[in-house]
Amino acid sequence: MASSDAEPGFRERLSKLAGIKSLRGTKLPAELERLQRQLDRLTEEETEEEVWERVLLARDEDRPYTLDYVARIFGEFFELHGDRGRDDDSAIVAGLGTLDGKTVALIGQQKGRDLKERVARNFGMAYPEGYRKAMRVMELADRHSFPVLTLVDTPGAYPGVAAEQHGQGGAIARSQAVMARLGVPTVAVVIGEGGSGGAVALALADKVLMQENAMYSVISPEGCASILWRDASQAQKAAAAFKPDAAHCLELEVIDGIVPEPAGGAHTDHDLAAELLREAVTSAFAELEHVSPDDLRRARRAKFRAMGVLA
Amino acid sequence: MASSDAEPGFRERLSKLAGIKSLRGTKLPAELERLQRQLDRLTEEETEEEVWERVLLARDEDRPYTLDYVARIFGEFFELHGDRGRDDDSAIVAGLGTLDGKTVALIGQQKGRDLKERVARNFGMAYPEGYRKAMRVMELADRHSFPVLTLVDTPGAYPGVAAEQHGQGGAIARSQAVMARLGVPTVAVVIGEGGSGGAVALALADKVLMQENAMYSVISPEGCASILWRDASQAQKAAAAFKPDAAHCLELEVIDGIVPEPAGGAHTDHDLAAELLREAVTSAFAELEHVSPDDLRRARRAKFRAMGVLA
Amino acid sequence: MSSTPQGIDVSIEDKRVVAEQPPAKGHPNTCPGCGSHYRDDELVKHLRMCPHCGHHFPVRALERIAQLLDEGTFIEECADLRSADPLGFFDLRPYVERLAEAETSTGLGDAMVTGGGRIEGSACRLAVMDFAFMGGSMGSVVGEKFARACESATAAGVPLVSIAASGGARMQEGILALMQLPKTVCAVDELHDAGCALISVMTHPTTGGLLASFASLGDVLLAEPGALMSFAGPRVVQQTTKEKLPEDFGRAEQNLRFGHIDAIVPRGELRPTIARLLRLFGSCGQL
Amino acid sequence: MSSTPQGIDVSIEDKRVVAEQPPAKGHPNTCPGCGSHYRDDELVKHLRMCPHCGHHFPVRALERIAQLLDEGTFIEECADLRSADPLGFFDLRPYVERLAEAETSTGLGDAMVTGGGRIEGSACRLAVMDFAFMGGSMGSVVGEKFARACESATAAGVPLVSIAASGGARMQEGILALMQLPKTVCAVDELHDAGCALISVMTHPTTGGLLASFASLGDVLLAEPGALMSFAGPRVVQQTTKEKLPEDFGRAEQNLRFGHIDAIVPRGELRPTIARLLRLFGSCGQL
Ligand SMILES: [Zn+2]
Ligand SMILES: [Zn+2]
Repeated sequence: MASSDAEPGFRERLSKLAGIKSLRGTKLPAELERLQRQLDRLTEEETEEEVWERVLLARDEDRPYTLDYVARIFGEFFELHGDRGRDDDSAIVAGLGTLDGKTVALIGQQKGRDLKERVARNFGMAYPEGYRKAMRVMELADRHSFPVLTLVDTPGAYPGVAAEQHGQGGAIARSQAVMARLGVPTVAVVIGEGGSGGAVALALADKVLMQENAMYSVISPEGCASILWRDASQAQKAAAAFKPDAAHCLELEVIDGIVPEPAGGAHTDHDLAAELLREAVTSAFAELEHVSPDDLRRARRAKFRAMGVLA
Repeated sequence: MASSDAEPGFRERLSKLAGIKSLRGTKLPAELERLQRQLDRLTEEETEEEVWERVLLARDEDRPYTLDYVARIFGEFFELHGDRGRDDDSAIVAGLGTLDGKTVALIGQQKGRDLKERVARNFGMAYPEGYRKAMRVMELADRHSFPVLTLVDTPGAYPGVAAEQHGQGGAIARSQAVMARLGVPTVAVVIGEGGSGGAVALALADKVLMQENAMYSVISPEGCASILWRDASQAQKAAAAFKPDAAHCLELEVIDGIVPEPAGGAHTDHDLAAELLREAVTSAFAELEHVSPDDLRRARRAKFRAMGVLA
Repeated sequence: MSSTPQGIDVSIEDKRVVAEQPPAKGHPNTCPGCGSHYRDDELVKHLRMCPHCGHHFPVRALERIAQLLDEGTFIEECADLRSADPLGFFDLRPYVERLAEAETSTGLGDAMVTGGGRIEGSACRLAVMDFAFMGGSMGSVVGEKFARACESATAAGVPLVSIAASGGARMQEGILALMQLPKTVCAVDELHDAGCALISVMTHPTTGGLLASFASLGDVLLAEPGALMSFAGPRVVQQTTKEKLPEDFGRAEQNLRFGHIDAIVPRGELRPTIARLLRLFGSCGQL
Repeated sequence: MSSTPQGIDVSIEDKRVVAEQPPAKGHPNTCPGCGSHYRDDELVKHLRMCPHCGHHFPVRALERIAQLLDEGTFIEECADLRSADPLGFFDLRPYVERLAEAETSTGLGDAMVTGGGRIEGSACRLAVMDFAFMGGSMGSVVGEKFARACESATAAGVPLVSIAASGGARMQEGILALMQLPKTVCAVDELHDAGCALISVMTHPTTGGLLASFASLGDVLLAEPGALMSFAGPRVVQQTTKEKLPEDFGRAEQNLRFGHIDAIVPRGELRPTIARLLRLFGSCGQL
């Protein structure tokens, strides 16, 4: 569904993405070629089924989660806990680690691998306390000039009574405001579900990437279907209508690049998925390396300032 | 008990205090003369009874509280509520108002006038949420270059289970750290009880003043007595030993000036007490008016850096 | 209570705002609080507050501006901005059809009106939402208008006053609607860097994406009595948690108690309150 | 459990730390956790953790430094600083007498030892408190030593590691003791402005003025298992609120649960953990 207007920007950014990667000497040209072929398909219409397949992949229970990537791409990782106020929300993990020998601050939503962990981590749905932990770690990173990497993977911020009483909306707003103010390079990668405000709270970054089979959306397909079609079972139809897949997000200039996954999806090979993620992230940080804090802020705000399509 | 070392600095600052006030054309030379006479007495030894009398005055139930001063010295006052997290702690009030036509941010502990208000305001003993409200209002002031006035009047931060669970120690530490970072002029006045950490949380200011009959202490006389004398009834003896009165605080270079009160104490004439407070505060702000943010921070930190007496 | 039948379709996190209210007694001018019925001119005269029980009826954007501004001082900006349909979105009806219908029924180009004016003599910029236009949902036009209002306030060196009334992001614009959150957040950060204030007023309802972006970032946060201010709507929360919701769930009163707003201001005091805040924050550059 | 009988006199907000423990079984080398008794060299070898039940015995400052630093790398700074007696303080005994006795019994000039060294090869500065010196109370010397340690770390461009063990401010120095809170807070702000990290470790007990100043301002906050970390001590809280205190009131475990610290680190893992953090924060200027 690429409109003819969006097309040039899209093509350009795809080739830029490819360019960066070869420049950095990617060892995985096969993955990139496959991604290129997939993106080519966008000029044709994607079917409802194809979009839905990606939604299912984004939610696959065997998909690597934040800590799976942390274990594979970071050295010397040290997890940081607590919001310094009331709680330690384990739906969001944060810490310091080394990437290419440099210290980076990591913040990411974390779903659970088994039922017990899922409950403990609230299925990756953070309370305001989780966003407050994220903010204080961002400020720590800013103080020490550590780049910030966020990994986004949440159905959404938790919609509960206590979460509202603790200020869910304000916390999401302020987390974005902190990201807009940071003087350090920031990269966000949507690695699974990028669900609405709960996702964008961690995604106001210099470079926003999506994994090939991740989704990023204003509402879940089920939620959209139950409101617009008054029938949650129309989720597949809804997903096709609002297009939460990476290719369309790139087309709409909402993201800056797509991170390839192993053939069949990230869940088929965690190590390879992590290696592809590591390459994309280090490439993105390399681009931001010598930019001054003021220029980082300016470019970051200008990028989001430009988002939207007017008649 | 002024040591010969402290004497010159003390005298110097007293005359500086007098100098500022006459420069600004004080209409109340009688009050100032009276204060001068009292300070002269310091070269003689103050008796246990004289120190204790001040403790009783500092705690007098008819003494003006923060909001009594706010009503008398501020124009256009607008109270700000909430810590943007969990609560609105009414042991600390905050707001914006005009002083000499300029907008100033006010933060102060507030005891209650009657029993009901006392309970509602927890006798002026803040929870961490109160300090978090203070911090966010300080940051608002910094953002808009509003000077900050704090009025200190608390027996101490509240020592309760929930207060500890919500991070009382960390909140007091961080409130000071925020004050040390502010790029706007800050004036703190101890207007009653300046009780320990709960007081100093709001008193890391460019100019720290005390009202003539206020007290400022590391522990309450009763607490000190029960620990050192193992007998809380020895409070009078303890107070004489650790000297929480304004004159001794000035002597020890812990405060920058003393605000005169009406004869007999601030409780005898709220209007006059407020007028004397207003004069002292506007004088203090006038001295800081054209200092750059960096110079404010530098001088403020250097002042506290120098506090303490070594052998 | 709402005069916008399509409102229910477009709010996201809080899709049943209207359903949470006592069922409308037939006519939008009938008070859901006490059942009194008023002529429209009576309600206008009383700032759309029920003279009997104090219930706050919804206020359309232009009427709100008339309530707040010194007469004759309003100059609208960006009135010509219109939504595109970047997704070619089609649910039960095409998005372009919904847009056209909303424009016809409201006389507005989108769910926000922006411009400049004076309140008790103090200059400011305004960004006022209109719930009647697709439930006050935020899409590209609302985001763009808000960002331009920030820039206009910065250029004039005056505070920006925002009046929110919104069900959330406009899902017909998909991910681009979500991007209006960071877009408006960046605009507030720029406004603040220029030393200008944002005074944010939340009216019933301010939910979802609005609460999770610029509406929560005001230097001062005010709310009208009873206004629902929640990220997730009561129905979604109830379905998710199976809990019985507290009676004032998400209302302004609860938000004040929990420390999220500075004050609840009845509509009759809103103009003098904002005027006082404009004087306190003053000008921050050339006028 | 404590070998410092005068400790009970000087902590302020938490004056009965010792009394809250199970009563000492006669000898400081008898484990209050399981009753096992050890020779001093056995305890030293086990970093003063009970090999049987894991109880963490108190560690004196110089022994702590030996546990943490690469052998032979410690260079002490400011060892000559001594307290004055600005108030001529006299309670049951004169302050100067208490000071002299503490120096004799501990061999230290005051309750904090500072200096530079290396941990797994990474350079840092250290500020280590000794509870045996008047209950680790903070007066002018502790404040001054901490401030100078910040300045030394800044000059060297290395992180500062602080190990806290304190009952609070030293009331014999009156208001000047309280002023060590803002003094050390300002020192941390200067350290941070220079880009250097503060790694703060809290050991049993870290209460009162310490917790309300520099100890809470670390970029990373670590605690030993079971360490009491409270602003007000359990006894004061109990007297004030008349509540039954939760079993782990104020302990490190509770503080972790409530979001106040990053990690609880058993003493055996402290050296490698700090070493990792030193590598992560790296150098921030010349070495
Ligand atoms: Zn009514
Ligand atoms: Zn044992």
